[in-house]
Amino acid sequence: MSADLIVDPQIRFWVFLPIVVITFLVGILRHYASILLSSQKKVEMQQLADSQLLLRARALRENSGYIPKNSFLMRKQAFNKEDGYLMQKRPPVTQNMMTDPSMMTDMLKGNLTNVLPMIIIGGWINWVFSGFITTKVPFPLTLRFKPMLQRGIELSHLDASWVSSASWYFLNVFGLRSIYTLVLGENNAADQSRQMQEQMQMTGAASGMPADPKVPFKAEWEALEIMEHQSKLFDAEDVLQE
Amino acid sequence: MSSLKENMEKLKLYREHNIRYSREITQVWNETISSNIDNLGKEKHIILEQVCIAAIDCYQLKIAEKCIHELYKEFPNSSRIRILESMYHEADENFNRALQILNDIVKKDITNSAARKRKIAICKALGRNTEAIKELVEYLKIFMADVEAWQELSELYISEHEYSKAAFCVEELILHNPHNHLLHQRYADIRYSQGGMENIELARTYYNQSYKLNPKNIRALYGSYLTTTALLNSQKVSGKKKDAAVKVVDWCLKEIKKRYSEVKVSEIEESLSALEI
Amino acid sequence: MPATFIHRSILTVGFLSLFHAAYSAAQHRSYLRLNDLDFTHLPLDIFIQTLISLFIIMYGVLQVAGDFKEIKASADLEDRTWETYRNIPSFYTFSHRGGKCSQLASKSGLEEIE
Amino acid sequence: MTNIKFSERAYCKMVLHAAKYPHCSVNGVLLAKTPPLNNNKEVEFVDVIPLFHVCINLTPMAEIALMQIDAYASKRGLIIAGYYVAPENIRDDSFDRWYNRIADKIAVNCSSAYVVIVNSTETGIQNGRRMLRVAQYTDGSYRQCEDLCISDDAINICINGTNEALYNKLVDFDNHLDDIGLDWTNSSLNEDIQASL
Repeated sequence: MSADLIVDPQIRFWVFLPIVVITFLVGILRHYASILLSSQKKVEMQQLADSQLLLRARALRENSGYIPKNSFLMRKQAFNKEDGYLMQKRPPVTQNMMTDPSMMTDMLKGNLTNVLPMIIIGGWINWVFSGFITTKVPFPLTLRFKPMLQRGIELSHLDASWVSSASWYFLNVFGLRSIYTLVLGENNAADQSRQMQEQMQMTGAASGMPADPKVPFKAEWEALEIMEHQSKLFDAEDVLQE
Repeated sequence: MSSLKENMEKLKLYREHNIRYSREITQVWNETISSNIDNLGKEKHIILEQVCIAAIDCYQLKIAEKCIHELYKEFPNSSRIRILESMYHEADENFNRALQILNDIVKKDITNSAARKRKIAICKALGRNTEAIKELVEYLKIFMADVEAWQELSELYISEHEYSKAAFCVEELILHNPHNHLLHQRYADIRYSQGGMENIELARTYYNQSYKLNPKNIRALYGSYLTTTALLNSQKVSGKKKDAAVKVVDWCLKEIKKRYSEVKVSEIEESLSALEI
Repeated sequence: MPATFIHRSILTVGFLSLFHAAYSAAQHRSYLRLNDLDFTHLPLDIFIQTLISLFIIMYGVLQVAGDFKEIKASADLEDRTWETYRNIPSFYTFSHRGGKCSQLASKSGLEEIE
Repeated sequence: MTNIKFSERAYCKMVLHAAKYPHCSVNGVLLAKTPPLNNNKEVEFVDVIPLFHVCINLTPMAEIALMQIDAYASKRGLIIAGYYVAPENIRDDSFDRWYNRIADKIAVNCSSAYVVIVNSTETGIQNGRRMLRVAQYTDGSYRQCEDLCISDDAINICINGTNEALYNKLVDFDNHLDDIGLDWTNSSLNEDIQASL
């Protein structure tokens, strides 16, 4: 061990801890800023219907064993026939980002809350706390980790397990995420009074829907098409007598 | 007089178990909650909503008005509270006003499913069940995965004696929730009500499924008994199958009797003898 | 079963004992280092203490953590009845026997029978 | 015209059943003394058995219930002679709409089955009204009966019963099927009613 490098205890108070505190507080601030700026996403009717349709198709595919065969075939027909639910023709959805002003503002807001603080705070920390060794990871590391852990310090003979101040900041940015969920609650942005503000509940995951439903529809259609009905019900006679 | 905390616990229990104990809820409100609205903490809004619905249900419109007022103070633009307001008018038989509010909400946000559901409920309240069914079918064309709506539609069909359509709805529910013994039992009930040997066979399978999922479900046990006896009485059953069926019937009866002997209600127990043929 | 005070204290004792064992182990290591001895194995008493405290903690956690959930998927549904399952607040209607129209209907429909 | 009499027990249990589940359709059967045929001028319903409130239009559990009730009734010299229903929506109170297979079956057993519509609104109970409409069901058509005989005691018990939440004591067949420890013959409630006479 070449660990006879003694770090000035002042660094702990003036560099190590301040970086932790700053990143944490900035994270909290960013959370509230994003709540303030976020706009209610309008869900298109068609999109909602599509996502619900997919949910239903998936339920049919997964649990078809629990309904009688005729009922399954009837449903399969309804989904997969020539003009069935999954084969409907609809005008292609072209969502041009540049023409839709709401998309633009959304993007701007995303940048404003995520990327911008990262750059500004990162730059500022680099400027104020540059060149310090802050801590050491308690295990040996290979030289390849040097650029990751020792950003801002160009010493080729320094052991790779030492962490520089700039790298410590980045470690914090990524490592504090679980602390945020602990402090701000699960699913961060949503708390109870907010739910009240909105409507009862949105059934189905409409938000994660791609703009063009054709691809998942096609996949679902194929999956249903090759499906065989296989009953998962217990056999009537022997169920009761064990 | 019980403490506020106990009462909040009670309301929470009602909420979690989803029971329509409207009279009890309003009683709790009168006892403690009404004078402690600001001490409810985090649960305040949800309790106010719960009490509001219960009060509307009991036709205690004064309480409902107060709750809506409190909620409006904090969320002046919430569609969820607008819906509460429409329910208030509904209970007051002011259906036009209620419909107007709901139409407004839908116009503003066409994806608002809660408002659409309320409109269907109004149809039902007016006694126009066929119209409600039609609306509900339209609704389900868009919100295909809405389990509540399928459930409601099945009940409406049953009340109109359209069993095969009701069965379709319950099948849909089973697809979304295949491990629920209640649904399997309901499906069997519907098939049995439909009549016909084929349906009774089907009902039998589903009663057994339901019993398998939850051996505590006495209805499923009775159902197995009933369907198997029906099977026995039909002419088309071959000898071998018949023997098996006799065995099942005996087993069911034994099991039912065992259950009853565990709870010891003599008067009912003696009536059980009617089941033996 | 609710976690009682006794179970909590068992858990605490277990943790304290485990920490004590860990501390003893560290002490042992530093003692070896100071005397320039090679590390071969932990002393038996520390080893036993670690094991015992592990079991105590396991017992305590099991008691404090609360009831187990059934492994079957349908277990939660077993105690549900139609009573609660069919109860859908979004489809409540209020024109029932407790509502307002009851007053109107009873006036028109029933007085003639009396 | 037939004169129809309801005993206190029968009337109270019917009304309490309707009051226990104000938002559901509920149904049940009426038990009468055995020879209602000899004397066509008078029928007395001495007891009722509350059946369902969850879903009244499904038959399997009704069949089970009727089998057991039949055994219970015949032991006591009673016969299932009528069917009552309290509709969910107070406006639907026509007899045709609440036609039910149970009523049909009763008609097979007993030449003249009665169908009772209970419209027991809460305010109605408080005002002490009688809230029944009775019809005789013969050959697929209904004849409304006007001659009802209900004692004042019965009405008073109902008023007190709704005030004291007596309906929580009432057990119908659905409750019984949810928990078979509950007694659908309601013997303890019967005693309560008897005691308050």
